[in-house]
Amino acid sequence: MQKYSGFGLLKHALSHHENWQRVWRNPVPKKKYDVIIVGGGGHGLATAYYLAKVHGITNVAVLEKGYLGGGNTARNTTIVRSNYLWDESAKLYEHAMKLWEGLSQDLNYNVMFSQRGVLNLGHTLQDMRDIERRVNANRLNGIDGEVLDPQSIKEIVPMMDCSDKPRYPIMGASWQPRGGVARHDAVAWGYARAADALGVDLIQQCEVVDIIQEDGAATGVMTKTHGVISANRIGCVTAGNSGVMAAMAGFKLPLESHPLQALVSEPIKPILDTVVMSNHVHGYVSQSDKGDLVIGAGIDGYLGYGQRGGYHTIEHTVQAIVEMFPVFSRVRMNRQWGGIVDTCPDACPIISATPVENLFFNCGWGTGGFKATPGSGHVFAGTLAAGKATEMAEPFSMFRFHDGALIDEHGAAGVAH
Amino acid sequence: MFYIYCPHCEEHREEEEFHASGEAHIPRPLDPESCTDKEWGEYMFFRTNPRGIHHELWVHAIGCRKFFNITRDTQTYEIKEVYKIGEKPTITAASVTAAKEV
Amino acid sequence: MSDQTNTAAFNYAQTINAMDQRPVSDSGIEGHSPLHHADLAAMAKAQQASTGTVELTELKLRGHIVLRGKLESSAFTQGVESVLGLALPGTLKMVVNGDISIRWISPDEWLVVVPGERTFEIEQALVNAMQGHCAIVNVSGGQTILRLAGSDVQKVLQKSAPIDVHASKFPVGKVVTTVFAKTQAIISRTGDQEWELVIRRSFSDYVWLWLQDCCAEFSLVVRED
Amino acid sequence: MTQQNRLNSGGRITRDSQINFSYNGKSYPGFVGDTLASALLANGVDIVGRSFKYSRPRGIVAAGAEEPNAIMQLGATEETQVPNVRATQQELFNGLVANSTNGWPNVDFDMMETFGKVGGKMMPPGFYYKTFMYPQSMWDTYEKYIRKAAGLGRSPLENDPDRYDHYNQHADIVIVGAGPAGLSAALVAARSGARVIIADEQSEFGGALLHSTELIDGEPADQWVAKVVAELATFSDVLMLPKSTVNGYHDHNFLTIHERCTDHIADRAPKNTSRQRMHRVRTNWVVLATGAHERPLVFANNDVPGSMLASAVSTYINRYAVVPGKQLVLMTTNDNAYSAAFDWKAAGREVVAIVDTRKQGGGVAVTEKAKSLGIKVITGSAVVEAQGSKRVTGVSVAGLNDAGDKVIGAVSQLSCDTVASSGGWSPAIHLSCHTGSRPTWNEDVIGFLPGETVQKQLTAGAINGAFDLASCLAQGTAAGIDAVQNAGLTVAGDSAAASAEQVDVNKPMALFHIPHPKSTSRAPKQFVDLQNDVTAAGIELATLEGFESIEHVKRYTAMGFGTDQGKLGNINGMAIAAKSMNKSIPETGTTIFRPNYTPITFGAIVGRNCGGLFDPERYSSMHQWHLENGALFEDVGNWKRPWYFPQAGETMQQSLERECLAVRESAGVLDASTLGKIDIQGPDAREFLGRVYTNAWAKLGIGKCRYGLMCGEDGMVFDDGVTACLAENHFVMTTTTGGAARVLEWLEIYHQTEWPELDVYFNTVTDHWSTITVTGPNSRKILEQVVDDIDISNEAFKYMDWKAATVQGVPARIFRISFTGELSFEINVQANYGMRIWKAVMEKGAAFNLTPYGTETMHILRAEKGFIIAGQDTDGSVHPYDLGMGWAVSPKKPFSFIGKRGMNREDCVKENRKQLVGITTKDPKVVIPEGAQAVNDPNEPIPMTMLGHVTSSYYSACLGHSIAMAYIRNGHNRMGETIYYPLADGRVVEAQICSPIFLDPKGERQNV
Repeated sequence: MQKYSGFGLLKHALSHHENWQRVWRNPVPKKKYDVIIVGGGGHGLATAYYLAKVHGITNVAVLEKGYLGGGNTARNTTIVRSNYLWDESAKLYEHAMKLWEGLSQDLNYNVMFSQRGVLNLGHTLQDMRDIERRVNANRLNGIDGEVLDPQSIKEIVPMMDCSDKPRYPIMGASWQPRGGVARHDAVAWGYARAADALGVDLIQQCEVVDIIQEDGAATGVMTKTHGVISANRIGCVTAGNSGVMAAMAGFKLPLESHPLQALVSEPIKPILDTVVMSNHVHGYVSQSDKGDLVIGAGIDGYLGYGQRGGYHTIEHTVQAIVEMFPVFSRVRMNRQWGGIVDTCPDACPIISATPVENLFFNCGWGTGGFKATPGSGHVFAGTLAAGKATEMAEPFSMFRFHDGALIDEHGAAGVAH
Repeated sequence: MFYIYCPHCEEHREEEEFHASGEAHIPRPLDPESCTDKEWGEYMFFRTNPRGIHHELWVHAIGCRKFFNITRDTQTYEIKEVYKIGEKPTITAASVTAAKEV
Repeated sequence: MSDQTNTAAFNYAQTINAMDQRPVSDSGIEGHSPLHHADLAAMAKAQQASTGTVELTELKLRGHIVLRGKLESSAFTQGVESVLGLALPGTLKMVVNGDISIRWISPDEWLVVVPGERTFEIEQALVNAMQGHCAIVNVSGGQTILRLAGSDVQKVLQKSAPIDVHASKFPVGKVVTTVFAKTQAIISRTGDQEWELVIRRSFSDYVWLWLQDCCAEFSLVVRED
Repeated sequence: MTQQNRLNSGGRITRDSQINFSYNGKSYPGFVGDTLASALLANGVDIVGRSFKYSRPRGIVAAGAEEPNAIMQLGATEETQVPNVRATQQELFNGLVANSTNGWPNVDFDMMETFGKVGGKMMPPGFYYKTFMYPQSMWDTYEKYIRKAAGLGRSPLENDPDRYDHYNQHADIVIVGAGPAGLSAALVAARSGARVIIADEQSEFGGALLHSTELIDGEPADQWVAKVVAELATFSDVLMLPKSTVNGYHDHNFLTIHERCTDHIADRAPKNTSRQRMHRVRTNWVVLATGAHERPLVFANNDVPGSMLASAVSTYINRYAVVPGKQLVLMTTNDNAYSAAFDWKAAGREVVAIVDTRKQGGGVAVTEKAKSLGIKVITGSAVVEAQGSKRVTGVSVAGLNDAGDKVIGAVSQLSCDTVASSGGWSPAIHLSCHTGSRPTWNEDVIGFLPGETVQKQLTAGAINGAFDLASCLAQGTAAGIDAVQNAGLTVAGDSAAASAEQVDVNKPMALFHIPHPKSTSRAPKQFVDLQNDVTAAGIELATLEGFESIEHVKRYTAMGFGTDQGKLGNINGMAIAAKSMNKSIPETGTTIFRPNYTPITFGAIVGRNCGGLFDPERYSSMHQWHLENGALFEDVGNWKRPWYFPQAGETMQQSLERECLAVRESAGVLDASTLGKIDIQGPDAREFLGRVYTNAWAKLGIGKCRYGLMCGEDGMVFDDGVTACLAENHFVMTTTTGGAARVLEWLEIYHQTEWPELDVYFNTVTDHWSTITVTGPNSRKILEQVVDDIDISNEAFKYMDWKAATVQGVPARIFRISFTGELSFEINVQANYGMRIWKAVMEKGAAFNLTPYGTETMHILRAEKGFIIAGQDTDGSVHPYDLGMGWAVSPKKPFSFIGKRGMNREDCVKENRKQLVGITTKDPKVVIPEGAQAVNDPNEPIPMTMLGHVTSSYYSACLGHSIAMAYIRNGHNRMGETIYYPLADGRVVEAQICSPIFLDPKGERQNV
């Protein structure tokens, strides 16, 4: 792998940038792999990378029906934080956070992980109780966090209306300084490039249309473009299509796929230095390095694979943003888009074995998948390598929806369902 | 934003008047006590979640407060059919596939 | 438990508790309508000489009675008709007879509005006229009616509700329950330029604020009931 | 100051009203009818901005929504600042203040340009992914500078003084675009009696006809427009919306139209008017007549000011009477663009040459005309490079090979100050993409056309690739007829299309990227996306590095991500990417547009739903009294509930202690009107209650009340409340304040979908009743003063009974239920009388120190009794047994009630669940913060093993010590044990597990 650095950039500048290497190969798929990962989004690519790097399993293919990182990876609002309530999820997301913290260097690709802090606002007494509960749990789990009063919030976000004038005045917030944002495309590309360098085959435009099974065990996949590709183990990491993949394998999942929308303003000069989230008035916002205000909307209530949702959802979100930041009223919204989020009833993911042997699923991240990318990949790689859930993955079995051991993270998930 | 025909009000209304209530035709088991944990879990949580034709339950929440069923394409968002509780859909994934093959 | 096919006939009045909820008529006790605090009467007095393109009247302290029953039950439909002198209106229809009106709400629900002082008399007559399963509920305290009249009312409604209010789609005599700003209203058209909104008590202050704001570009005049 | 580029006649400006505006602090004249862009050009302003990455000077390129460079900061005052206004779309008004957004110290002399020149080489696409990584700790610093350089305009720092509003609209037919096609369609639809909305983003209707020199029905195009507009105005069901952009096309034919009502008058809207308005439109049919955008050609230094679109040149000359230069070189791939040169010539300025990339040149008509005007036409050639830095000074022209991808022959120089280019037209298909339809490439059109759609949508004119006037008129009329018929109406009136001259043209050439004698990587920069400084070399580099999907290319280079959303550059960029991978354009991918078509103000999306109208405030009928008596309020759902009633000089804690002690020692009064109340009637009402509550209802007698827990199918508690039996088939249920709507919908869904055979009706009566809770040892004495007619002694009126009574002349239902553990009466009167009775109770209660209290005191009082609050002491993960409320579950009921099966799942019956208990602190004064987490061993290293959290915690003035309710793992079996709460501030609170019933465990006080 050609190493990236400022010096390298200078060298290439002198040769008019004519000699850059490809970021990844365009290989012809083999007939058989040790592991096939279906889905070339951030989570799938991270899984492939850690399989190769941590577990030395390099005979791996990532099959992507479109282009790498083109699903929810390309459509989210890039927020990273780990301040989850329950031990199981806090552990998982904090695991991801620690990986984020050295990811650019690990991948030799600047994923622009920017720890500008995340504020979760409280507007009611119950919000504040929930915030206290979560922050206390975070601290005892070793996750940074504090509860801030409106004055301290105002110091961090001077342009926000922290007075008692709004319909739902801000009563306080949780603050995770280590939280922040990262550049979503770079995460997918960085993992892809690093995985490719370790020998992983990245196959784009290769749609899986069936899971091939023998005696209740998966043995490979049927693809639209390359026929049958066999594997010892198969991991499905197909956010937005998990239900469709499960149907191919012959079972149902405890999740539904909903539209989740986001929008950006036109680029403006820096005015918001941190990530602000409000569950109650329902909107969240940060400002990208390009100057756009990146705004996340609520989830639409119906099933939807169309990558678009209702306009009234956008209206509610923009109302919330202007309620928090009345000065943004004259700023303009540039574009909106939608992703498909696979939501579990308890707002926690599934990293799990399935009723089909050798077939594993990593799905159900709902609105919170991006922040978990490194952790999700790391844990799922461990699961695929071992052929059974690792300790960290164990609580996230799909079978918790049978025995009732749910991990209810609606409060911390950030987007009301 | 959908424009939904309410079979009780007998006209189209804006989506803002309605709530989606998930997949339709998932009856509560008649004898819950005889269900295993697995069966009960599947009743509560496991869904077909199709890309394509989906039968779903909606309520005209700000309107006549009646629940009813919609058959909708989850990819194009077209509403194929609206029918009352207790009625059966005439358009299904199977019927659409069959029609395409003809 | 009964089943669908067998709605047993029974004396409805004996199975429910209806009570006169108003003070006796000579008590001198006056109720407060939901917009009492806004003192619309004083505004009306001050604006007596003005004309507006939106004229608002709170039709206050009326008797509001919810009827629930099945159209298939003739005991129910005939009972209502015998008491009110009005047949139950069909889908999205409102009927009026003097100071009594019936609004269709849903296939098994209607709202009857009567003069406030006759509320219990009519409620009781309805209760007594019923046989079998139905429900008659006095909700007079929970809602009020705003009458909006004038050339700009249709625009006010367009600013507030997503329903089509064009005369071709919303003729006189139609009634809908729909979104109104961020609350809901039962909206009926009672004349070419006259509409009535039935709104919930706890949201009435919000609706009042909303209407005033909506009318900033028009001329809003308050009229006495 | 003279307007040096203004023609003496012509244009659609009002010459007798000169107005003044300021740009970068300098005052300029202009006319009503100008855009900011046309006025700047009239005044000879060349540089309107600096490019984002390289800080190169940039000038006005276009005349409409596709303009990438002239992005201004507008506003005379801080509160009226508007960032990123496109000068080509901003109508000029007197006193307009505009500033360019980039450039330091100013756009004409920019220090950053030097850096751009030197550092530019170091900034290929994605350079930031490849550097700024080492050392790790420096990223924050690097990023600070990256952020500083980004952004265009700035947000205002003061609140917007203007109002915005919404109009809900319904139509048979919405027509988007009021050019020849749109107007033709509208005419047919209007004459047929359809309800029509026609919207256009420009200041007036006419589209391209506003600057056209063509004839329609034998008369000048603008006269035809005026006639059509006048006729449309006569139809009451036709809504004409100029200055209105259809910015979003959503499912089921829902469109949003953004109308700029006063932006052309001033930067602040006149009083009581809305600055902007969003029309939320539902329509049966849509006709898209959105036209097309001209593509510039990509050549070296094509960004130097003076480089423009050919059609923009015509627009400025014909519509605004502005010639944006002196000597023009026009480069074109098609006949259409020749008119720019003709217009230039007609304006009396010099046309240096028309450079036609086609070997055969233009058709007979344009060739003859050029000849007659004495304009030199150079065929089979291209402008391969422009010279100049702050303004074009000349161009290099060279011959092209047949494919148009190589320079052949010698390079010659032409002197000029303006170079216009046209690479053909891209249909404006944006709206058709919004609903998920994928556009399709058409070789003849050399552009994408709207793809298949499930919307009821028709298209007409240039959006279909019909670039000549006659076809636009014909297609518009045809679409109008189709739309009328599709909408179920009958075509009426004259429905013949207007006519225009058909001109034979030579086939345009599919050319996007003009080759240079040097390779793309070594040639001067050839810009594809001007706003984001994306070059042809950058795109080639992206593909070289393996970014092969067009989405990858766009994301890697940032092409199309600017505020113009790639209206000018995307197709060129796709073509360059395709070519460098030896693929066709359709193989490379399509480009999918999302809303908005052009950016829209957040305020307009918000409308009136801001400030006090952001969300309704719900009030009880006693709200005015609470206000007058100094209550502070708590938001519970939409309700404003009194939180507590502070008296002068009190701290919150002092108020609470006063309120609590008053209740325990004498009497308090609470406004409980906000609790949800549902009237339930029917022969199966009782059965239904038994199915939705966890306990038994079969035997509840008339006149009795009972408390119930409601669970989901998972067995987890989600609401609770008291239900009273009013008569054999008649009950009234109470719910939590926040849960009322949810519970009603819950009852309905089970009734309507699962158990329709049960005869029962549910009606909300929450707003109908006012509920006044009088509680405390003296409450009976107060009730005796206000109850007119019944015996309320303990013998006659028992705990958990209700009775009808007359209170101060008003009929009431009184419930003897208690949430404080004290003797309590809840008086329910029709809400019209709530205030009256509340005041009467207050008056009669004065002798007993009757004290109004709010939700906070209510919470303390109930916690002293260990009563839960659903939503505070439950979180969706606890079942009744976890709460220690197994007494409220009747597992033996014949029907398997909702929640029964769920609470018996494996995980729900296991040992060691978290259970709700009481907590007392070792130091009685210390109140554990709510949300604190318990541990067994305060010295355990992090991560610590948490036992559960505190849900409710107060100082109990009555008990003289703090109390708390909390979850503790296996807590029911750990009574008396010590646990610890390590707090965020470093304190560790030692505490003991106990029963949550702190006061009067036998419940004697409520039974007196």
